[in-house]
Amino acid sequence: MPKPKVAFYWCASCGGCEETVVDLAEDILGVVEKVDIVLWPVAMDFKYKDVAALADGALFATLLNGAIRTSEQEELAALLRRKSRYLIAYGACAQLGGIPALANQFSREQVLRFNYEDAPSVVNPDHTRPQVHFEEAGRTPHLPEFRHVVRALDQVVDVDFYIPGCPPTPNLTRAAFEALLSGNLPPKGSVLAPDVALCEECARKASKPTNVAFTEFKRPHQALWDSGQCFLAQGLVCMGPATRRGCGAACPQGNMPCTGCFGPTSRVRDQGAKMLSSLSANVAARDEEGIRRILDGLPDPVGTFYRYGLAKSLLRRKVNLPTGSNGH
Amino acid sequence: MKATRDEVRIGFYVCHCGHNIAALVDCPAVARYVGTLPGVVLSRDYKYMCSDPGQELIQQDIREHRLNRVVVASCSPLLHEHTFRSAVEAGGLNPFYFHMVNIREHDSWVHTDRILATEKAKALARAAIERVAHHKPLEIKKVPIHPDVLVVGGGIAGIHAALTLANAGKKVYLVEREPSIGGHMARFDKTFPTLDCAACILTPKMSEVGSHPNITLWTYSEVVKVDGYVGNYTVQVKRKARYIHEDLCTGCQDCIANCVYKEPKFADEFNEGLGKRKPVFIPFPQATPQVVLIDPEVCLNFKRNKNPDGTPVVSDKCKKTCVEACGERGAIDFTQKDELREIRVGTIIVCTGFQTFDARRVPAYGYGIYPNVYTALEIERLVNASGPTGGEVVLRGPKNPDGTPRKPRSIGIIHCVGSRDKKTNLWCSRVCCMYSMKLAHLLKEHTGAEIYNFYIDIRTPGKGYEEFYNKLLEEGTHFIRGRVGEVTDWAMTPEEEGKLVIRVEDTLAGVVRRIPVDMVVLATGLEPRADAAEVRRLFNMSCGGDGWFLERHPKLAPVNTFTDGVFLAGCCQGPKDIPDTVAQAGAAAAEALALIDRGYVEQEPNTAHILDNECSGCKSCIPLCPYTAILFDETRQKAYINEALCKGCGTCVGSCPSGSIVQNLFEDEEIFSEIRGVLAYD
Amino acid sequence: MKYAYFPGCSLKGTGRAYEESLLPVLRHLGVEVQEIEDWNCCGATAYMAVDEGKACAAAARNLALAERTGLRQMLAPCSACYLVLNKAQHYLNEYPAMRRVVTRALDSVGLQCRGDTAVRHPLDVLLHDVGLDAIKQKVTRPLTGLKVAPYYGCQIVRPYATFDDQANPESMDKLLAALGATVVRWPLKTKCCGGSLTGTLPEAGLRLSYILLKEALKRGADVIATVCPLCQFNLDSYHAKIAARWEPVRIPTVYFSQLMGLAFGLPAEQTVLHRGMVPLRFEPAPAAHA
Amino acid sequence: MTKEWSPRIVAFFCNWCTYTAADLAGVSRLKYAPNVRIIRLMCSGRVDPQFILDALARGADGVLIGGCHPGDCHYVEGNYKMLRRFTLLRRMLADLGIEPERVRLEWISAAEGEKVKRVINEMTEQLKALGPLGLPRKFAEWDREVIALAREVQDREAAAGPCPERPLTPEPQEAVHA
Repeated sequence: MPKPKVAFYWCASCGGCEETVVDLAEDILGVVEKVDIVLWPVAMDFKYKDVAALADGALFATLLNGAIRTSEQEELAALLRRKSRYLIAYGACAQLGGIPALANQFSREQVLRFNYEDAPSVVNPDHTRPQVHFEEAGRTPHLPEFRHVVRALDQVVDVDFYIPGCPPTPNLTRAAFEALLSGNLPPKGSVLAPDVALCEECARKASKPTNVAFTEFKRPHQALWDSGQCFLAQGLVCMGPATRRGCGAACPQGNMPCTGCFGPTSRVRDQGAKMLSSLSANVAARDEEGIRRILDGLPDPVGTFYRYGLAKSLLRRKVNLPTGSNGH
Repeated sequence: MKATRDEVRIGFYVCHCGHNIAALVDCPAVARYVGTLPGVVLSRDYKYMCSDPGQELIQQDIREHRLNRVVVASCSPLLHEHTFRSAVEAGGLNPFYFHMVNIREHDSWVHTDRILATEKAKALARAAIERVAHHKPLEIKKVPIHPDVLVVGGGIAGIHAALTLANAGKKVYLVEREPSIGGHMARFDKTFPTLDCAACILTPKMSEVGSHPNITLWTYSEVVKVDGYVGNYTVQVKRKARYIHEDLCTGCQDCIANCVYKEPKFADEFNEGLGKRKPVFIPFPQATPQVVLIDPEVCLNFKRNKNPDGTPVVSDKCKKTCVEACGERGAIDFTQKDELREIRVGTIIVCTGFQTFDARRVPAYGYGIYPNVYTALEIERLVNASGPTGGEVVLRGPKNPDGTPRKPRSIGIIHCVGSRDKKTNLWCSRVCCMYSMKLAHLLKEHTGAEIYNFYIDIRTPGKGYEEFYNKLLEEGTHFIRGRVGEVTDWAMTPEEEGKLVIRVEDTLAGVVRRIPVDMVVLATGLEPRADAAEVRRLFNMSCGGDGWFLERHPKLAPVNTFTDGVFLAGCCQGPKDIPDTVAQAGAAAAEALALIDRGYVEQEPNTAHILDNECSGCKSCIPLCPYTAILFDETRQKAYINEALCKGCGTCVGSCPSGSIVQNLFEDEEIFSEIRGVLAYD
Repeated sequence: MKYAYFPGCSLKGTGRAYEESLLPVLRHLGVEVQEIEDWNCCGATAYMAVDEGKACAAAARNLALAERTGLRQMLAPCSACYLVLNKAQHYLNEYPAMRRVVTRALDSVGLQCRGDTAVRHPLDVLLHDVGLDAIKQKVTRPLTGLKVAPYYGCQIVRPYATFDDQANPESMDKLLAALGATVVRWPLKTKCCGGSLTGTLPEAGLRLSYILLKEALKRGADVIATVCPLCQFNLDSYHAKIAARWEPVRIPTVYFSQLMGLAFGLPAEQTVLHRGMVPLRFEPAPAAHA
Repeated sequence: MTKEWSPRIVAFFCNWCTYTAADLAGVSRLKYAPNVRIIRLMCSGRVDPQFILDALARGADGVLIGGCHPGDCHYVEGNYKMLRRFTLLRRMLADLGIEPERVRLEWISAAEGEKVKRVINEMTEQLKALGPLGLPRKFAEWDREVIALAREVQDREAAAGPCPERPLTPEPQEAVHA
């Protein structure tokens, strides 16, 4: 029986999810024994036609990481979907839109103007911009379309499973492979991680009081944080209560609060709204003025509560931005 | 597992409610529309769903069409949800596989456009159809009722309620803030319309309360905290220090006789300050319990300054002749402190009464400026044989040449003082016309003076009231119809010299009149007590715009409140006379007895529970519960809810960051589906 | 505190004594006033009855001028002006139709009126902003022995008596007591003095003045203290006619500010007692202790 | 949309106060705009911000939450919790481009039927001035760019024939990774 073919691909990605596959260290050998990695752009050369040449469903599984921002990424996602038996959204960007999706707070024009004109390091007096089609010397090179909206993978193609994390931890990847190879998989659309919040495996849980009442909120740079006490008890926002566990509370161990990269549990439709609800309900003040003063400690609610999940939030995007149809 | 779409067999009924709904909502169209929705196997419109045939129709359909869900679109669930649930149960289906749609109070009665109202009805119905598919079978929870009852307030309402319950064999705690029970009624001389003496009909009931084995009487005490829920209230009562041991004092009043103060010197609250009392005193002769108390504000054995926490400081400077007089009974104890007592009861009856309108708030009538302007309550004390003047109605100010106090030869009684007035209280206080006429009769009897009653409308709504009014007319009382403008001592003519002139527009005669009188009586109205807001929050009650405690339904549930197990009686719910107060007291007692005898109360099974294997133990929900129903299990490192304490508000469910708490009947899925439904605009 | 000062016609005419005595008293107490530039007649109660729109526009013009000074508080000593300015501002805020009429009128002269200035009465300012203690300190010649009947008139207590009770005002009583005078209890303190009837229907108007004067004397008052130029005029200048028709009831009527000047020991040209038809002859002795 | 647009408001009313006040408005036959559709919850504290976002995402132009006056909550403090959530949610919605008037919190006691009418009429007028939020339509517009591409790819392949061997696109240059 020939070894099942596996593909890794990356779209709007920072490369972290590629890194984490390598972090499997020697376990990667165990993986390589059982599967045949046929596509891994960061590690191996590849051509479109090689992928296109594959028969539909020839790939046993594709782990696709990174959000979808350009037309080429959409094409590859669609192609790999057709070629793979299991298409897996690997990492927060593919699952929820990730950090790139924070750009959904800005229009395409704002993004392009900043990057190609207003950024301090840019000198572009005649406002040149990358063109999708360009005629020159008989040749018409073209670039992928830069979409107005950043999307998660399942907003473009049908996805079988999700592996959360920014990046997913090695043991999560290993468990995913074992599940795929052994065939005992949860129902389609499941997230391959425990369905309980992070606090369950966080060492600081014991120090969180049962009567937390926030009198103020501070941000990481504003104080030296006790390395044993629950961050929320110290008045620092930690997304742990609203985020899946599975990472072994890596950030809290590194004395940094959880920022919510594993996404919500299956019972929650909007991770940001849920954390907002839980956090604000426990604010100490009862009068409007007092409440406002305490909440001033959260200057950027969207960035705090939707750091990874804006694309998959119920509103998906800042609603009054110009839409794709009228082009600008 | 949630019932998937195909297993759900929904029966939908839209009610015409006669014309109430059908007048604006096209019921057949709604029925047709809902008939097309997935899961709906039966969709009817019917004239009166809440009628017996309507309910039988449901039961029949359940059996015939094997329905496992029922939705009725008619009036407010607060009105008939219970009726239809019972019908569904009678049809053999779990009553919670039912959901109700309000298309009357929230649709046909409040809108005018037929098309839009019908469209709204369709959407609301669709919301219910989508919601009911997610409903789960639930069981009504039965909560045992503690048989003891707390009655708050010892006026005639509290007394009657306590006696009714005690005579039914229930154990009653009667808590009264004043040193004695009796309330306002104990201060009245006679009562209208029969003119029987207030003390004669009240004192026997008071002593019956004082000696009843089933009644624990705590006077000079206040409720400070109420916890728990219907059937299981824990109440903390603060017993203020009397500096007298109640069980040792026999009421002989030797201590009063031997007090260092030979003569009573201090204003006596019971007589509205007209009489005087000593630092050690008994409020009034028939006080129950027959026990004295010491006022630390004026007793020489106490310092004038207070401890930081407000409690009096014993100076021990007095010869304490009172202690000597008490002798071996040793009832006096200056070291007594306020004490907190805790009791467990199943039901509570609140009858905290009213306060009279402060006449100073209408300076035009001169109360507090002219000495011979009295309030009605002051007159009740003056004409009372046990009052400060032994029933003699005399004028303040200059005496007769022979030194005897002057008697009034003409008296003006002004109705509606503070009532029916935009600047003060808008409502009619219901009793002032009757007690003004009673006082007119008594004053005539005591002084033979000419009596003038100034009224806007004479209101005699009770039994024998109109006859009493005719009796007053026959006695020659002058009734002048007009809102009195002013009481002044400015005399325009010689016969007005030295008198109080009442200026009024006599609307029947059509002329402004000046009527000089010796004495003016202000029939002040009734208003909620100054601390009504704190008291009602103790018992989780709300109040109407006017400040009176709010009953569950003005017509159909006048003694119930929105909190199960807490009942109202008497004037705390609105101005009323003694017959209505006693009737309400009886009704409240009956409501309490009904709960106690049934032994349990049904609680809506909408409590919340935490999904055990999904809770991360993040403790975010624990501080949210005002009933401390959410606890943290240290061993399993997870939170759990004590469903006996949970009241089903759902606040923790809305906040749980990992969605691990579920509220029966209001699950997230059910509400999301309802949102989807109401936003269906075809 | 600084106030935009609106004197009104009377304080420059028959009621001159009111302004002549009030301004030095206010200065003496450290209260700054700035007379409004180019103020116009407020229309008093008469004009309101003739044409409400024009009257309101005339009054609103003064409000607009006051707003232009940037001072949030406006001082209107004369009772009629106090009533009309408050009423105009009340109409502006309550009735959009009136607001439109006034706005159009003021636009034509380049003015606009927000209608949010606080129109204050001197009694209100003296009691609540200056305070009785500060006034007591300034009393060098207490009016001991002087029995005064406080007369408020009808316009400052109704309907805009925000600073005192409508039926039984006591702010002037307290002020006079602070000056050392004995305040006579007098139930007619807010009854009508006859107003303009003394000119139009003397039979009715004079009788009302007579009633006030008679009762004041009967109560043992030496002088009536008033706040309104029209009341002062009515009570002070018809003694001959009243004596002819009823009986002589000679008692002086002065402005409360004149008594304040007296108690503060201000010079005669600042208490202008000579302006009264029935002059007040009272020399308060300097207080024993300074 | 054949009919002229009129604001769609989803209301979450607490059972004890605002829902009862709405019943009272009905019993008193007060007339008000039909734009609100009421969902009954036991307490305003049960209103999960997810409900508000979901309602907006499904086409509501405004969301109205009704609770008991502070101090009157049947469950003692539920309304305070809602006030806290509402204060932060409104800020976040403003950052996401949703005008504050679209989500409103009102304290309405069981005796204030009149206030239910006033608030609903007032909110309807405000939203009429603001215009529709219409998120479903916006979502569809945003996604048009993806659907357009999918169709373009299918057409190209259909034109290229069934043989899977044919390369996906004309000789592409080296794909530039974003």
